[in-house]
Amino acid sequence: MTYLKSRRFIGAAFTAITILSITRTITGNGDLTSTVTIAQALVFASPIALAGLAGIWAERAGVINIGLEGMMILGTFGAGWAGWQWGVWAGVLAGVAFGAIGGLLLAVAAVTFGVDQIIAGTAINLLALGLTKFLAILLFTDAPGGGQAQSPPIKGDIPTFTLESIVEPLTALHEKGIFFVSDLAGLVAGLFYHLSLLTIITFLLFVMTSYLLWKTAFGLRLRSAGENPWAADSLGVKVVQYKYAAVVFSGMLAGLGGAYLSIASTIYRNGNTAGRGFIGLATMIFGDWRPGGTAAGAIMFGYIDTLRLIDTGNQNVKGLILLGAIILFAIGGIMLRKAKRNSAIGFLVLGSVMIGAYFSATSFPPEVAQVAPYITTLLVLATASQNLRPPAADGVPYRKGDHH
Amino acid sequence: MAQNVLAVELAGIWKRFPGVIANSDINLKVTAGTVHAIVGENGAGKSTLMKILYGMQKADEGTISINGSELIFSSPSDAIDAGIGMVHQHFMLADNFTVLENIVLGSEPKSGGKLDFAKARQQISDIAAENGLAVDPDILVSELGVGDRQRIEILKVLYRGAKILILDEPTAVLVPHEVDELFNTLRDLKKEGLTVIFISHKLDEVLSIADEITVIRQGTTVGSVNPHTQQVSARDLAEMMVGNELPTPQSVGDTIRDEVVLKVENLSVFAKGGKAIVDDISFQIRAGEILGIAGVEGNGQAEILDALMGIEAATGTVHFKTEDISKKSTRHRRELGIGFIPEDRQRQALLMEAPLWENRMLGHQTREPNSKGFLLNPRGAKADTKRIVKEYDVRTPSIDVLASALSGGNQQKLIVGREMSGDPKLLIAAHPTRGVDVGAQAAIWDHIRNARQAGLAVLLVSADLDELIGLSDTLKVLLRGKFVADADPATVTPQELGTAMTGAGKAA
Amino acid sequence: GSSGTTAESAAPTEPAAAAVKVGMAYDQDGKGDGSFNDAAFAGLSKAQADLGVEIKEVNSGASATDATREELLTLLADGGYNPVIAVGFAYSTALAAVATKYPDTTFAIVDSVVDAPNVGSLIFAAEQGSYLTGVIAASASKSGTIGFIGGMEIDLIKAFEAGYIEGAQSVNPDIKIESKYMGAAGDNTAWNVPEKAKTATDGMIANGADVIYAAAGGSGLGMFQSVKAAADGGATVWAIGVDSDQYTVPALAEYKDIIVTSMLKRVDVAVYDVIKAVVDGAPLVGINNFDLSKDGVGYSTSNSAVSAFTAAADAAAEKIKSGEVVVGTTVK
Amino acid sequence: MNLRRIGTSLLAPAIGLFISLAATAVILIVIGASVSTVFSSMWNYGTSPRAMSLMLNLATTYFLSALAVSIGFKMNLFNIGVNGQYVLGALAGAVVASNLTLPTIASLTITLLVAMVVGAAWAGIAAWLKVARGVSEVISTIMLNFIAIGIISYIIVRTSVGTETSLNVRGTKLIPESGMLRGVALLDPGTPIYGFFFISIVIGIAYWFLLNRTRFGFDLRATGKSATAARTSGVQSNRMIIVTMLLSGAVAGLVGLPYLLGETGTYSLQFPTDWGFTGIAIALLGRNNPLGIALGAILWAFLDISSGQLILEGVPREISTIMQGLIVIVVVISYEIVRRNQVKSEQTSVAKALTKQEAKV
Ligand SMILES: Nc1ncnc2c1ncn2[C@@H]1O[C@H](COP(=O)(O)OP(=O)(O)OP(=O)(O)O)[C@@H](O)[C@H]1O
Ligand SMILES: Nc1ncnc2c1ncn2[C@@H]1O[C@H](COP(=O)(O)OP(=O)(O)OP(=O)(O)O)[C@@H](O)[C@H]1O
Ligand SMILES: [Mg+2]
Ligand SMILES: [Mg+2]
Repeated sequence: MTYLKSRRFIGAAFTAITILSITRTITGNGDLTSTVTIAQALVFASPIALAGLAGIWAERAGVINIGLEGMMILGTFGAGWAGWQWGVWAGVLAGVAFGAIGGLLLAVAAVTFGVDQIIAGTAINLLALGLTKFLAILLFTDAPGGGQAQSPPIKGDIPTFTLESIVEPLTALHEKGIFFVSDLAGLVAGLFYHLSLLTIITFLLFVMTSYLLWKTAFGLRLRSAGENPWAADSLGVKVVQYKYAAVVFSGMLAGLGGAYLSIASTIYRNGNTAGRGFIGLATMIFGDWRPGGTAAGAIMFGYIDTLRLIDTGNQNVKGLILLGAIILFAIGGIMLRKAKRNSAIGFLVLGSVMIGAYFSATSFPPEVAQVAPYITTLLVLATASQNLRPPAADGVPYRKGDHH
Repeated sequence: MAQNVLAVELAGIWKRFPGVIANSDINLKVTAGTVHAIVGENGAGKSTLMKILYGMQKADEGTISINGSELIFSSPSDAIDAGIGMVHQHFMLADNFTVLENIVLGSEPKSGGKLDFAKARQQISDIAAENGLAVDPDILVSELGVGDRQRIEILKVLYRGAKILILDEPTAVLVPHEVDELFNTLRDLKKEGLTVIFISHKLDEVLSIADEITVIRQGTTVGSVNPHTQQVSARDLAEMMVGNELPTPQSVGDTIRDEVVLKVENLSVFAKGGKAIVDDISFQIRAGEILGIAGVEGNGQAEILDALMGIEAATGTVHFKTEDISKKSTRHRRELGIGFIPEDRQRQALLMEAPLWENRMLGHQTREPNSKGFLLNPRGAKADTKRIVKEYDVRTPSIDVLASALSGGNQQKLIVGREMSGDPKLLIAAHPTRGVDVGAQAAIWDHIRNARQAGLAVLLVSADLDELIGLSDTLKVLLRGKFVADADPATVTPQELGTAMTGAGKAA
Repeated sequence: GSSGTTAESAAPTEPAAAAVKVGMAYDQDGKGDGSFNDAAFAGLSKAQADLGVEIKEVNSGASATDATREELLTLLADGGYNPVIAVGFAYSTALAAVATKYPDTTFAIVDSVVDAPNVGSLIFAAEQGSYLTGVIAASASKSGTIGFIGGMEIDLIKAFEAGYIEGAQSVNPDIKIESKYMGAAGDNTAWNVPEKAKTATDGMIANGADVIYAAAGGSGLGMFQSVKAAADGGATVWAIGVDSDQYTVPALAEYKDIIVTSMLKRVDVAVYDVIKAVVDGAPLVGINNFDLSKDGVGYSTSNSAVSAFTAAADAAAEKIKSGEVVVGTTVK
Repeated sequence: MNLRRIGTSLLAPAIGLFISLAATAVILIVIGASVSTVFSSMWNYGTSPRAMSLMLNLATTYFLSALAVSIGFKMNLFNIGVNGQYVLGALAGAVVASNLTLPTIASLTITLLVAMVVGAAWAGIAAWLKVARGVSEVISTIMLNFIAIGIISYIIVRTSVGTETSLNVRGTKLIPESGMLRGVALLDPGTPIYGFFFISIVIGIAYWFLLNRTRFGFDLRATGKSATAARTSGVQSNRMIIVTMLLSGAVAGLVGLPYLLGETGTYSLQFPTDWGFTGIAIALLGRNNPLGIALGAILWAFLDISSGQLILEGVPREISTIMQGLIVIVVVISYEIVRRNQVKSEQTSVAKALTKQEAKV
């Protein structure tokens, strides 16, 4: 099993790097696989990944968490406020604690009172937005360096690490532009360049989640609350407690994601989650409610965002277009082999359109890159939705003693 | 083990739900090392009582004693700790979990915080081997059939070391050889000293396996019999259950006309994996004819009905009169005059949170008196609902109450009344009198018989063999998606039919 | 009538001026952005201190409409506030409507033109100021590559970019200028994403840029962070601030060393002037173009590091004032 | 019976309102403001003719948005995408209207149709993804919102559609006065009530009629109450999903029009882009019932409008956002509690009535 899994993983990674490398070679755009790009993509990916992970926790226990955005907002605020008062680590803790309050609220509404979960989540989003703006005005308006809409700077820094011994030679190798080798070098170097301790924590949380949820009794029970809470209840599992634990922890993770954002910007600002809670939710679905896939989805968002922002002369967007085209062709090819003609034609046509666009335009407006992750998400879901397997009782209100 | 030790003693159990008393003063004594059956009508309160014994629900009054000591259960874990295990009427399995995960859930073997999969696998295969319950622990439950699922449920209980086993209608979904296997297992368990409490509606089964039988009627225990020492028949038990003599469904006279109303050729329905659930069957029904399908539940009855209604995809052809309706929508089929009483009334036939008169429209929303053209006609629907309530004796204070407020039997009466409205040409009915009390049952039979007289064709699926034999003009036996025998309702006995349903022999 | 816990206060020392009540309306979430809105507030505070006027600040809130902005201005005018100052071009339609209804009140609007006899339109030749920072950037750059970080990609900000580019090219025609906006027009998050501005600046620095100018509201912070990180890493890089003299902004104190200068858009001066004019009884109405000649725009010299480039910048300023150079507002 | 039902359905919002008012009072006390002054000045201001006119105008927008959301809710479809649908609809309406020189009626009809078609088409993508590809509409509509924002900025910034309508304001060309629907000054001479206010009343009635008096409405409600029962009754669920989403999108397409045609005459980059979320909240408050939605929209608009007065009192206007959030969360919880009790009490009363019946027999 694990052997198969690791082989599949290596295969997927190999394919991904090859496709990136082909694109990089054709476009001659080193940014696509450079150390800096990858390092930055991780920074952008982390808050989204944390939101996605938060989604996994709640939904694996059967509670849809559309309130992630609100919990993240609470997290950004908590981090900004406590970080300004007592330093960056207090900010992290406060972000987590504020997120937990959001989670608790969702648990009360959805688990205890059985309110429709999407409705409860929406209400939390509203409440979080109003509350943080209000508190910002109260607490930050007269603070030096703060304002009605932003906190004063967070004190202190999260340590970051650069493994010079790896980064330097690999970055040099990257600059040589050798097919595959240089790209791999850039990717690996990016993982050890300006790596924030919070990113490492994020990574560890993913590992911990995989382990806890899939390898321990605790995880089995928690997931049973999302698959068949009635069965779990009949075996003495305290379903409500597990749901509470999962949703509150979900809020903590979302809050941490928010804290990450505030800390990355050194301040809290109204609206600086910019919809990342929703994007996290999308990556969770994209990743089939599993940590690995969710992380991949988050990295995609981070990667595209990075390329857009470090772009010079709009060439990265062009690269992305070609990358997208190659991926579409690859999927189309797989579909053809699986004899899914209609889907295959769809992908090949789309791929051709993008190739056409690539060769006919010298540059693309930044809006293209701005919407690219969302379109990609839609495409992935359109391709894979039938194979995705949400927890069977996800979103179903559970009341002790009731049966379905 | 001494025969007189009481494994379970329930005394003076009361349980009230809003509007209904599920258990009233129940007293039950189960001797250790026996198979003790509990029988009673639908809704008599059997499952409720078992849930109380298993700690899933709390009794309002009464005491529970296990092996002589009085205990209070506030959750299933308490009951599990007391050595009680329960296999529920509806399977309690997580489909996306493996067999192993389902079995160990809640009592996982651990090594240092980690779930010890190796140990679990070992324990499960040991128990499985001991009891002849072969399963692959690493397969997903979603890939398993009902027989396997049942085995897993029993394994779950044994895995927890239960000494008292509650089985709530375990045989309802099993095919006969699976029933035999189950009974063999139960006998083995009994030999090992386990106590089994067994609920079933199949009285002959009960008589064959039980050492003692308790009858529950309307929430209270009305008596116990010992089939080893007392001479009791299934019919005797049934009469104890309902409290008076059973009415007999009997269709008199031949009303069959020449006109073929429904003609089905080579109908097949396939499961997701490609397995045929309904396997190439053909039949026809004429006007004025009632065709009964006998069979153990889960042999494809529900799928045939859904396919005929266009709810489930199927291959083969279906003709209504002369029209080929194989590709037609459900709505079209209904508009042709096909009435449908589905198996699962609450999920398929009712809007539980809508008033009765809106439920009157359901499935008939395109026709008079419920609508004119594109507009609804609430006044017409209300008037007609009142008619149904009167004619079918639906017990309700008003037609404005929500369907969920009615008892199951009354819900069923409303559905039957609705589906018999508007002069249907064909009625496709599953268990039309399930959960209906004796008086109403007779009334429903009368309605069906009268319509038959007027030329209604009926496809009848029922678990009640007397009903099936009594009403049908023609009988077919369904086993694993195929018709395996025909029976003549004039001569066949329920025993013979029952045997044929198991595939053991040909019916007369 | 109002009582409560507000920032309003009348200076008791100058009873004569106590009659003047200034209403100030910010857009969206209001002040605290460390640049534009805060500059307006600085002018207001100065007026409060120097002229003893009573002040009242309001903000339009998220998803404001012309109707709600109009109502806000109406409430101020109704409450006897005079002048009423609207900060931001989003108020233009609303202000036009209110100004006709209150002909006896003096209004002012920042960054837009409203044609009414009782409105002072305060517009700024940001392109001229940016031209000067472009001159400084090109002079300071050793690599021949400089950068520009914009907030939302709208015409107002594009004028900053245009002036910056022209100024830089006037020094070095071959200079390479990288520009990046944090969000498309309409994407309101563009002003609130310092972490993205940081990345964009990182990218520019990686591509050799050694002077970066940001006109990006709250996102500009990220530019300072990136430049600071690069400077800490040993590179010689400079940041150019915007609107206020960001070298002196307390919230940015930790970055002051790398802020060589800031393009000054003297909203504070304009606001003060408007208030003073009302206090003096000669309201400032009509179009007031705060350009170089009026010192409405300029660059800051509080960081002594800029002294090496002031000669070039001042020369350029003279050319603009004399009309020898006309700075465009659109990027060519 | 029915009176009781109405009573109980008013109970939940009443509880919600009360609790959130109480919580707000606590917050006010904490920040040291006078509770009675704040509430009374909110009330006094909110009931002035000018504020009421503004309130009705804003409520018109909210009403349409909530209606669009609730069409989906009625059959358990969560159209989170009203934002994207209305901005695109309003932009298309603005472009078309600004290029028309027709009599008002003709111009308005075309503008409305275009906005509805565009809104419906955008929602249609989500519908197709759900029906054909099994993609949850919750997630697809969220993605489509982000994409819509990108499209709008592209069109306004980079195509000839966008012009500078006044200094620094970029938007579509101004709509000629013949294409506008300004409204009438009913309450306050200076503040006309949008013409769209009256149109939305008609739409509300049409919505009620469609849902409660037509076969289509019955199918839709039946699907929402029980998808399996609806299917057995002959409702084609995929078709219902598509039609419902298109309908929801069409109404969503109208959301921006009251403001566009009553006020701005241009779709500019200042056009608010989050009325869809407001609509979700109001649909929840109004229990998907047009009358309830109308009341919810007015309440919401009241809080929005009177928050302007609040800042003059020195209280941050965001207190009204907090009140809105509190009201929503408390109301949905109390709706659930009330609903449960209602079902239980109905069952009990049926049982009681039956026992009595039997006793008589
Ligand atoms: N949770 C509940 N709430 C309200 N009423 C309930 C509940 N559970 C059971 N009932 C009612 O209590 C009565 C007894 O139900 P129970 O399930 O025990 O019957 P049963 O004898 O097991 O019937 P069957 O043979 O159909 O399984 C029924 O009227 C049932 O509707
Ligand atoms: N799961 C449940 N939750 C809540 N109420 C239930 C539940 N199941 C049944 N009931 C209620 O219990 C009551 C009895 O239902 P049941 O279906 O057992 O009727 P019944 O005893 O079969 O009636 P009849 O005499 O018509 O056959 C009804 O009021 C029903 O609404
Ligand atoms: Mg039962
Ligand atoms: Mg019953």
